[in-house]
Amino acid sequence: MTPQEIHETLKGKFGEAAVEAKLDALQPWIRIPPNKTRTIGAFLRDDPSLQFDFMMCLSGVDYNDGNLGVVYHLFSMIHKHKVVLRANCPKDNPHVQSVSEVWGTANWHEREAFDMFGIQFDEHPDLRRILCPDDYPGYPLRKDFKVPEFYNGMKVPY
Amino acid sequence: MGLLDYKFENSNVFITSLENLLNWARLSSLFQMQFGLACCAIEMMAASASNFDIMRFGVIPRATPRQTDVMIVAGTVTLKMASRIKRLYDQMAEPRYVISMGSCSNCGGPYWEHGYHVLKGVDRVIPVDVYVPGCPPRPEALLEGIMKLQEKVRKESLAKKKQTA
Amino acid sequence: MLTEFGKILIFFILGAVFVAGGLIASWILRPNRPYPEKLRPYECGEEPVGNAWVRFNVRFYVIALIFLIFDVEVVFLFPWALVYRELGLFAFLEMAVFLLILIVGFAYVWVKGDLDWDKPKPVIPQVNRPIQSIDQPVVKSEPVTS
Amino acid sequence: MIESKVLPTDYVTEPGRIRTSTGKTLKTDEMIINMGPQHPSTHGVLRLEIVVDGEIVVDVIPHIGYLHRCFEKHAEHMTNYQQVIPYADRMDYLTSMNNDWAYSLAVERLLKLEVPPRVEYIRVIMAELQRIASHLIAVGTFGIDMGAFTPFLWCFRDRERILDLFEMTCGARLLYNYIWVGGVSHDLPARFVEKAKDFCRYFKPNIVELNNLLTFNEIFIKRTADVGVLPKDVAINYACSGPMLRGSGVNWDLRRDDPYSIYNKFEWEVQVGKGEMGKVGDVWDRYIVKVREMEQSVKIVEQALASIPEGNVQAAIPKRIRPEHGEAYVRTESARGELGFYIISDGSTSPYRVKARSPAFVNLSVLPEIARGCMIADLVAIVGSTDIVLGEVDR
Repeated sequence: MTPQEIHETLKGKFGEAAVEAKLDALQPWIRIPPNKTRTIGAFLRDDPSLQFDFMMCLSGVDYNDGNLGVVYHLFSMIHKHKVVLRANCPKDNPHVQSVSEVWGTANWHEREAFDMFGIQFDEHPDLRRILCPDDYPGYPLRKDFKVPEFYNGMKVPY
Repeated sequence: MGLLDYKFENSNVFITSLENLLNWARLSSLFQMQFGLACCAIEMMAASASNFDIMRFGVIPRATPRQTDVMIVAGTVTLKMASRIKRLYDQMAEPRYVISMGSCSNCGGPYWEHGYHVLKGVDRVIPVDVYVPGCPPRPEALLEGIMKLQEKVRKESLAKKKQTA
Repeated sequence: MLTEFGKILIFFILGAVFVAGGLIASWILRPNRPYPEKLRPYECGEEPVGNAWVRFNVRFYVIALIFLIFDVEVVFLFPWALVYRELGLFAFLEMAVFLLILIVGFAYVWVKGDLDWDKPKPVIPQVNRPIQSIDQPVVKSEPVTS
Repeated sequence: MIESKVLPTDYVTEPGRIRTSTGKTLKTDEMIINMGPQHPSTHGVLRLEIVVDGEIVVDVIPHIGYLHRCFEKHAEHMTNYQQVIPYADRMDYLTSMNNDWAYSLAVERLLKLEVPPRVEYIRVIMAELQRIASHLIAVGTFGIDMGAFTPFLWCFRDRERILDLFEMTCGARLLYNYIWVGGVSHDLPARFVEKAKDFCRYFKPNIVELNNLLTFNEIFIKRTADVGVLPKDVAINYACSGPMLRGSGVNWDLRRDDPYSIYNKFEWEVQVGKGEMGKVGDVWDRYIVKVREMEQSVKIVEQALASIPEGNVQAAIPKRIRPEHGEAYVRTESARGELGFYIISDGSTSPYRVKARSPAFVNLSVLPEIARGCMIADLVAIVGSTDIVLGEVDR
């Protein structure tokens, strides 16, 4: 199914406002509300005509205009079609619903997005930092991140 | 028979000094701690494989720090790993040596500028004896590093170290 | 004049001296610089978790007891084997009865299951998904095997 | 069978009960063992916090991040798209050719750029040789995990031949910076094709020799069959890819099913685990898929060497690449699985955001699922078969 049809089915299911899309881009994407990602994800995975059972990639992005984004790249092993979803959330209170019940791989991807950007994933089984140490100051991949001068007594900058 | 009357052409095992004997024993059996961090670990594995055989120098990988003499820090030392390396170094038995292999552990390597999680050089955490340059250094460079360490061990003295000013 | 037991005594003394000498010599010669971090238990570079005084599973003690019984049995066999030729058939029957009793004990232990050790019990994961699977119709993945 | 718990569970004897890092308190006779950052069989600095009941693994909590080298932060600070390639090299240091190719492909997709045909052939040859070298390390170290030291020496002896080929073309043994955006850094040296053919002829009988030595060895089979079974739908739900997915019987290979470059010009088959020695998806299946993939890669290299065209090796690209505003996610089949790069460009010469979807990171996330209830020695086999490289897991 082309992204256009996927967008239609989503609009039919979740209503017009919830799902707006930019279809002329190199890889068209669909914006979804951050507090409904799990319901939309479960629908995308279990709907017989869509069956997005393979989550290729979940990446956090800092759009540097006051909000953070989570980009989902989904793929269906059966129908062999792809879709890109985006969920934006404000930078000061970034909350996105976790999709780790729908796709098992989202567990670690979300922990990494939390570790790098500080995006809180609600209902995530164990949201801990995955790459940086637990007591590392700040979220490194944010655009306004300042490298700490010292960490545990070790000088960080060269 | 006058055995001690300048009968030997050159010094041999009978009239060597205790220091030479001990140093020779130590430098020809430097047990290496078996752990690699990053790309340099692959070159260290290639060095211990059949083509560059590091075991000719008596460097045998041992799993626990209790039975090792030399710790080859092969790869990037990150801040999370630095405390572990310090602990591993502490748990090694004296006399112990450290070879810092690769520019990542020498000075942070390609991650020196933006590496917010990279320790810029392992010598900020543990004392290093030999630095092996390269990214990753060739197995021959690691072998030369080990030979440099062996020369250093050969010159060690058992007498009390003179307190440098 | 040295009796047989005198030789054994010298043997023990030499053994003790040899071992103690080795230990004391190395204790005198080797460098000894202990400090707290070095004496901490080694746990792959991590902070040691929990204490080592963990209560072991019961099967280790049961196996030790079983070993004790059959070890003592073997100890009785050795002198018997030495003098077996002089004693003839009587010794053979005597020992057969003794072994038979122990074999009954062994069978009891075997049947009760104290000898079979820890078997892995792999738990094959499953996905809770109404419809799925790539090219066959809806097929649940294999049931959990023991 | 002796029940492992003699006392009722809530009867607590010791004062302080130990808690795992995820907050679960242990039953009285369970212990936490750290297969920590420094461990011979964790293939790098991976820490596995294992909750153990006697010999049986009750739960595994992987801790990664000990080799987090801030690849994505570096990619954002580079002033030119080409400068990110040496960092992409060091991400998965066993398959640097595939990493460079994946990154260059993503940038070329953003630029909507076509590379000359000779470059496509060179890239396929280099990537397949790199896949053989990476699988040789995976098989060699897996042999050591199982206690067999000879396969390690044989595999590294063959791998040195491949490294000589790479050294001839790019001067480096391990991290090449050879595949650039828009082509390759420079053309193949004069006698490369002939030497590569020699290698293919030399390498084929070695795989048979390796099989006789390790693959059908009775002890090896007993250690790896029916261990760490990963069913098909769990593999898909956890987005495993590469030999991990194919070992579970899913006939899926990006080179054929999501085609990029010129793989459709060569005929080769995708190797799938069929459960010959035990259940489908066990450790032996993942191992045998890697070994058979090496044979297929040799076949591809031979066909590519036979029909490599002449031509220049650099597409006409400006010195400072400036793709227009947009984003692209491109995925390729690296030795460990689906390696994808999601690049957002804001029109300037340095990338705005580069997210590397690394296969080892995803394959490792399924480890707690498949390692529950196995013995500690089996856990070593399972970690060895997932074939993780920590540079790629931690990025």
